[in-house]
Amino acid sequence: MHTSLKKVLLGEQGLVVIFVLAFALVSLLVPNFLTERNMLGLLQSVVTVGIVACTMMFCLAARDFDLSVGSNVAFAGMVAVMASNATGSILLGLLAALACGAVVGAANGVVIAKFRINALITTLATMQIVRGLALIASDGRAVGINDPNFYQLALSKLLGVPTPIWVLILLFVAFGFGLNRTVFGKNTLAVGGNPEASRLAGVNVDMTRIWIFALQGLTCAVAGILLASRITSGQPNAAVGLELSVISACVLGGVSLDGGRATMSGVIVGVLIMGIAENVMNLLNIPAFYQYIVRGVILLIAVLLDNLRSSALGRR
Amino acid sequence: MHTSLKKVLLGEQGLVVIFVLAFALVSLLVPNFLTERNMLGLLQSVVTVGIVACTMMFCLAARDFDLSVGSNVAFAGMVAVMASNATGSILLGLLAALACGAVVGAANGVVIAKFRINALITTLATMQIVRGLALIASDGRAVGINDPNFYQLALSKLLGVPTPIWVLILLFVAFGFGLNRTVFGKNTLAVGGNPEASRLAGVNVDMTRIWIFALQGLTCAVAGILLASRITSGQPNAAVGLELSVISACVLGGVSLDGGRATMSGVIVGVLIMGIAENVMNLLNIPAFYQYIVRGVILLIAVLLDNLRSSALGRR
Amino acid sequence: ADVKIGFVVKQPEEPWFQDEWKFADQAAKEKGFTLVKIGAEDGEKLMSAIDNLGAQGVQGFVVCTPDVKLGPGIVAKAAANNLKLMTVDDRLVGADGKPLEDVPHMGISATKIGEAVGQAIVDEMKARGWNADEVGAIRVSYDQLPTAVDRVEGAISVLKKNGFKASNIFDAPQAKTDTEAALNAATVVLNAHPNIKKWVAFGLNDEAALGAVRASESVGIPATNMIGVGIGGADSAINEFKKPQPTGFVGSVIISPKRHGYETSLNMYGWIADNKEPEKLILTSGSLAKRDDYQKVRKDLGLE
Amino acid sequence: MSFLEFSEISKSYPGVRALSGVSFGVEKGAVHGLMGENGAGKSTLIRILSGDQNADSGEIRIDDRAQHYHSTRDAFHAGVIVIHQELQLVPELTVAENLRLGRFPSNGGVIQARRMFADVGDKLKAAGIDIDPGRKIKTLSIGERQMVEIAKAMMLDARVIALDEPTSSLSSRESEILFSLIDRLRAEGKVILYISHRMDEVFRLCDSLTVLRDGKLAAHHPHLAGVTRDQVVAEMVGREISNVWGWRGRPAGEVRLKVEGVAGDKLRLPAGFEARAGEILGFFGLIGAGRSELMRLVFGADPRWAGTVHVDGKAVAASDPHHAIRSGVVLCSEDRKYDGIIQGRSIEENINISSRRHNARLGLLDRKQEADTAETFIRKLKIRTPSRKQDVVNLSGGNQQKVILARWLAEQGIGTLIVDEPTRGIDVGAKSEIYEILYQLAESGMAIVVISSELPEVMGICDRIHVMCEGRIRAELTRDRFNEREILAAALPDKSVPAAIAS
Ligand SMILES: Nc1ncnc2c1ncn2[C@@H]1O[C@H](COP(=O)(O)OP(=O)(O)OP(=O)(O)O)[C@@H](O)[C@H]1O
Ligand SMILES: Nc1ncnc2c1ncn2[C@@H]1O[C@H](COP(=O)(O)OP(=O)(O)OP(=O)(O)O)[C@@H](O)[C@H]1O
Ligand SMILES: O[C@@H]1[C@@H](O)[C@@H](O)CO[C@H]1O
Ligand SMILES: [Mg+2]
Ligand SMILES: [Mg+2]
Repeated sequence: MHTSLKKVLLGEQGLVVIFVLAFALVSLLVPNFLTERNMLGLLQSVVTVGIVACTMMFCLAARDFDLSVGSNVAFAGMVAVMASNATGSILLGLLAALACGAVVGAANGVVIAKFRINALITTLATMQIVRGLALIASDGRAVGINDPNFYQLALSKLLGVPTPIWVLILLFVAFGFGLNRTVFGKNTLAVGGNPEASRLAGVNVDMTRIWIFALQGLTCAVAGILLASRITSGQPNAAVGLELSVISACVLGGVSLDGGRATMSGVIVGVLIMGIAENVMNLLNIPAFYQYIVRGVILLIAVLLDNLRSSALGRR
Repeated sequence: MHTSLKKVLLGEQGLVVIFVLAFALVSLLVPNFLTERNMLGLLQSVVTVGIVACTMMFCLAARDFDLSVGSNVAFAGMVAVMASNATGSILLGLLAALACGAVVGAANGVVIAKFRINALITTLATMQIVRGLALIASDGRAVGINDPNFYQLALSKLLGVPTPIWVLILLFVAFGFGLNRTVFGKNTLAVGGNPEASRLAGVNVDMTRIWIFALQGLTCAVAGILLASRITSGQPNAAVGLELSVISACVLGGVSLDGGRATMSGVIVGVLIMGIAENVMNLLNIPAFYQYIVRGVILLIAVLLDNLRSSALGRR
Repeated sequence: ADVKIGFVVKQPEEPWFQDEWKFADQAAKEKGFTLVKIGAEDGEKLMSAIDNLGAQGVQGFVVCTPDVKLGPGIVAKAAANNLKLMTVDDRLVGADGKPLEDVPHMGISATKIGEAVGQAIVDEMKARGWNADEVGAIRVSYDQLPTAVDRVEGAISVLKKNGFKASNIFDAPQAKTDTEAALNAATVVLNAHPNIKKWVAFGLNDEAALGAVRASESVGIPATNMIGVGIGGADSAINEFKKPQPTGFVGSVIISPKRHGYETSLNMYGWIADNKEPEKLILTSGSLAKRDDYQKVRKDLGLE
Repeated sequence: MSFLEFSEISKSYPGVRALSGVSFGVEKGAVHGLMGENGAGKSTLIRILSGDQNADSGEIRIDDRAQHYHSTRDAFHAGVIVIHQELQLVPELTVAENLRLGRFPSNGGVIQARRMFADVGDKLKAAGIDIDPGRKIKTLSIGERQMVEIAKAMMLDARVIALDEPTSSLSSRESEILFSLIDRLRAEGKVILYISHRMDEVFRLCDSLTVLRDGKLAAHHPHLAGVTRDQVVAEMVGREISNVWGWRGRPAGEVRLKVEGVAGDKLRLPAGFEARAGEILGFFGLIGAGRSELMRLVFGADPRWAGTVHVDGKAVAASDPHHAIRSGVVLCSEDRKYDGIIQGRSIEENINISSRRHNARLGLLDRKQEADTAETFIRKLKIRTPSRKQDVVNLSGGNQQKVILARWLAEQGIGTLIVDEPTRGIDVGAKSEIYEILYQLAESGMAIVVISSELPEVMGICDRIHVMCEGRIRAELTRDRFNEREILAAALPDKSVPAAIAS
């Protein structure tokens, strides 16, 4: 009994187990937390971070970095709204947004992989450029949506669960599968784990990286579209600072910044921890300034627990 | 002649040479740029970023990361003002601020080095916690300075040059010397180059990292004090987002995020490029939204040029 | 049943909103309802905040939205959660840009505040006997924020009406909304025009005007040649008035967080508890506070 | 025209002419040796063959077709497999995934995992390599990793196989497995290029031999019949080396290093030993015998659970290597890439990193002294480099090894020097210089502990040998009782000595 408990706690899925325990505790202690309404609200609040984290996981696993995601989400949202308004067709608007997102992502990838410019600088640059484009396109003001059907993307429900949450779940499954079961996923881990060895083994390192960034752009676009629908407008100032939340969620979920290590379950836990923290702080009505401190402390405790766990395991 | 030009361009100091050429160009083309007033203004505008970059360079060179610098600058500024007001002694205020800054930095260092928590997460956590403390201490309000002599820190001049610029120059020299000529500097580079090898070579890796973070905290305090003096109050919301500017300046200056590579001259150039870009954009009256784009493009061009240079050199 | 009211603001760190919350708390204590305070910096956080309020069993909420275009979304979200909705400070607009008149609102138009700033500057110029032609104006701008644009444009319209030449108005775009950024941006403008000796400055808030005043000091422009007027009137401005020597920061247009915080939550309470629907539109006004009268102005606004 | 032809291959790096006009050919079904001093250009030639680097000029022909590679993929498609000198594995992936990297069996992009593991497992078994294909590389020892590298060559259908110092981290038992595999490949008619600094292996395996010197072809032997070892040594280093070992006797003095009952994570049984002033103590064993683990515990590189270590009578703290170094014991580790060289820093910095604490004053570097130290060792150990400022990663493998050794040889005021596989990848000429330095240090009163998997080396230079097996010290022999059979018998886990090794 004792040893098997230990085994569960210290195993690969230990972070998940810790999370489940913490979740149970919070459910017991915080009033209004474990209600269907609050759970759905909670999940909706992590849709943007969660969707973008799927591909950020790949990005970090390949030892790369993407700071432009926030701008790209805002930009894609703007494009979706403006193109829908201009063409009168929501479908065209969505396609335009997806295309723009992917192009921005691929551009990042090409510059990083082919011109060998540092990913931090490149994506910092596109972060600025894309935000500038979003601001210029809209003259700095939010753009309203003409066709109210657009709102249905976020409002519609399936089996009582809003569409964005289904999209999130779908992407979690798809990218989880992609990471572990596909050539692309393994190549990603290999490129991050040892770029030199991957190159010598004939992995097309450049193309792998370009694809990762292109996918990153695509998920940003998906997130941007859902966000625009949710906030019923395209906002050039949306999602500022998103990059830090997403990267933190990934790192919290055990993705290594040194590349080569990532699990989807970890990232999901990371995303949920951050979402739950915000949710619970508001449920408990913690004053704004103290929220900063609580947020910081939770981050620390979460990684500390995970570290204790894995050093008890002697992994380090 | 031709080959010696090539040598200069491609040498260790190539980035500096490129910078000098670009500077000359800007001086010729942009009216009002090369005036004494504008130069002093320009330098003053990079004081905060420049000071913090000195130690961020060490941090990155040791393969670490500090996101808490912005909060720490604000916090130290608050402490300086509040402690000066409370004790009636500016000197005590400054000492309190320096102590607080160093303690925050050292705390980062201890958590990262001893508990082996990822630097990104740790400093993201302290970034929140320290900002929270600054907000709580002041109830979110700007705190005025009682003793007008405090303003003199930023306003006083020596040989026509304001004190903050002298402080900046002093720190540039000191940390440049520290990096290349001291055991501490070399240990920093070694730890970044290969932490395990450095440990086996008898470098006290943990202490080196702790010291780096403590110094980082100290320079944040210096920057915070000068900033408070410059804006004649302690502001809990000051220096938000500083971390990204500082890290970009360093990376632009050739500091490697993979550790082990850094030069002070590079960092100085990085800091100046960013300052000049802002300065020139405002001199040329470029509209705010386009500034985003220009900023991004300049970043890209700067690293691209440097990459071309060093790949022409066959270094890569 | 117990009354529970939400109060959501866009920038919880700003003193202005801290004050709104403080006065809302005062109302809560008087009437014995529970106040739930949430900060929501962008549209996504705001939507989550409303869900969160719903989950907590709140009956209605007051909001200062991060963006007025979020209007239809907020209305829909509030309805979905069965919450009564009032807005404060900034008024919601629909997709067509027209105000959503069904949502009760208390606020002040950004353009009006800007005009008050412009008027204050013009008055001070007259008092000092300045000739508009030899004066430069620094427009400390943060065009990313629509409210900020409206405010500075309001000020500029008054300046122009009083004989200011458009060519004497210079843009100083700040990269962030803090004093340091305004200071750096304004410094460039001052240094680019060393021949202009007298300056006026304005921006989105007190910090912006203060940055410009600090810039003038750092390049050696005496306080007598500088006129900066801010918006807000919280501690940053008061600190400035408390300085032993007058600075170029001449005044600040104070808007009253007391009315905005206290009255809105009181109205919401009335709506929930007594089913007394609040007025659709209440506009408050800004009052100029200067070095010699700021205490009085604040007292008049119920702030001391 | 031979099956594999190099013609007029030249390659330069800034400041270094790595290859100039090298031409030779290799026949099908032959194992061709490639020898030369450290930095002679062997690995460079192999890198060009693998498509990893482009030659400045010259041409490679396979089966009379000129090869133009743009990437390692092209070379692979031309049937070339290269096992590089430095391990090229991805630590977080499994053995099977590493062996299939770049060519996963897949169905529309989805990896056929079961098929892959079964397939790799079968092939490993057939090759006599006993490693579970599902283990992650990071859980394997260096020796096991090297075997995985070698298995790459067996997995794929290649026409040309090049192995760059494949045995440098193998002990005799694994080497034998490798040799039998190579014999099999030869029989299948492959072309095999074999780089090694071990003369025995080359003469045991190769049919023909090329010697490089300073990037130029120094000798080409189409047949090895009649070629002597001394002759090859002379072709390599340009002089005769009469006796590589050059052992000379010395009196042993006081006990300087005393280790009692140490145990840790990876070495659970307590172990102890002593080393005396003036003594060279050897540790021999098979891969995984626990020698490195024992020394890492002594040095505090891994946490010690139990036991004590005394240097010159003073106890050494268990927590961190810098305590050990200050007490007077240093360890030169075995894995130069992982915990040896400091990437991105110069030779000079790599050499001085530890010893600089003696020269620095108030934390300031003594730059002249550091330059002197670097220059001295570059000269003494014949480190091939254009300058002491050269980034250490630009050195050839053997020269990197010399740099790390220099780091520890530069130490002063040290009582005990522990060197783990000190001559791994080092050429014969430099080897004898290194041995000479070790003798001199011993004569100056130091205690020296040498871990080596090369039996001739331990027997050649040590005064006393401990043999380890499965984490235990199994035997101790003094020089007068050195006996190959006895040492091997003690090193092998089961008592029976396989014929291949006992021969
Ligand atoms: N990337 C590089 N940059 C600069 N010089 C290099 C680079 N790679 C190799 N060299 C130099 O080329 C020469 C040949 O190196 P190579 O690795 O081929 O030697 P080697 O014969 O394999 O030696 P060893 O036996 O030590 O492995 C060396 O002098 C080395 O320093
Ligand atoms: N990361 C690891 N986790 C668990 N066990 C390991 C790890 N690395 C090595 N070992 C074990 O430690 C032992 C020694 O491994 P290694 O092959 O490094 O030794 P060696 O240096 O070749 O030989 P010796 O230990 O005799 O020096 C082996 O039993 C190996 O399985
Ligand atoms: O953002 C502003 C705030 O700063 C305060 O001035 C009130 O109005 C809001 O619109
Ligand atoms: Mg080699
Ligand atoms: Mg070993």
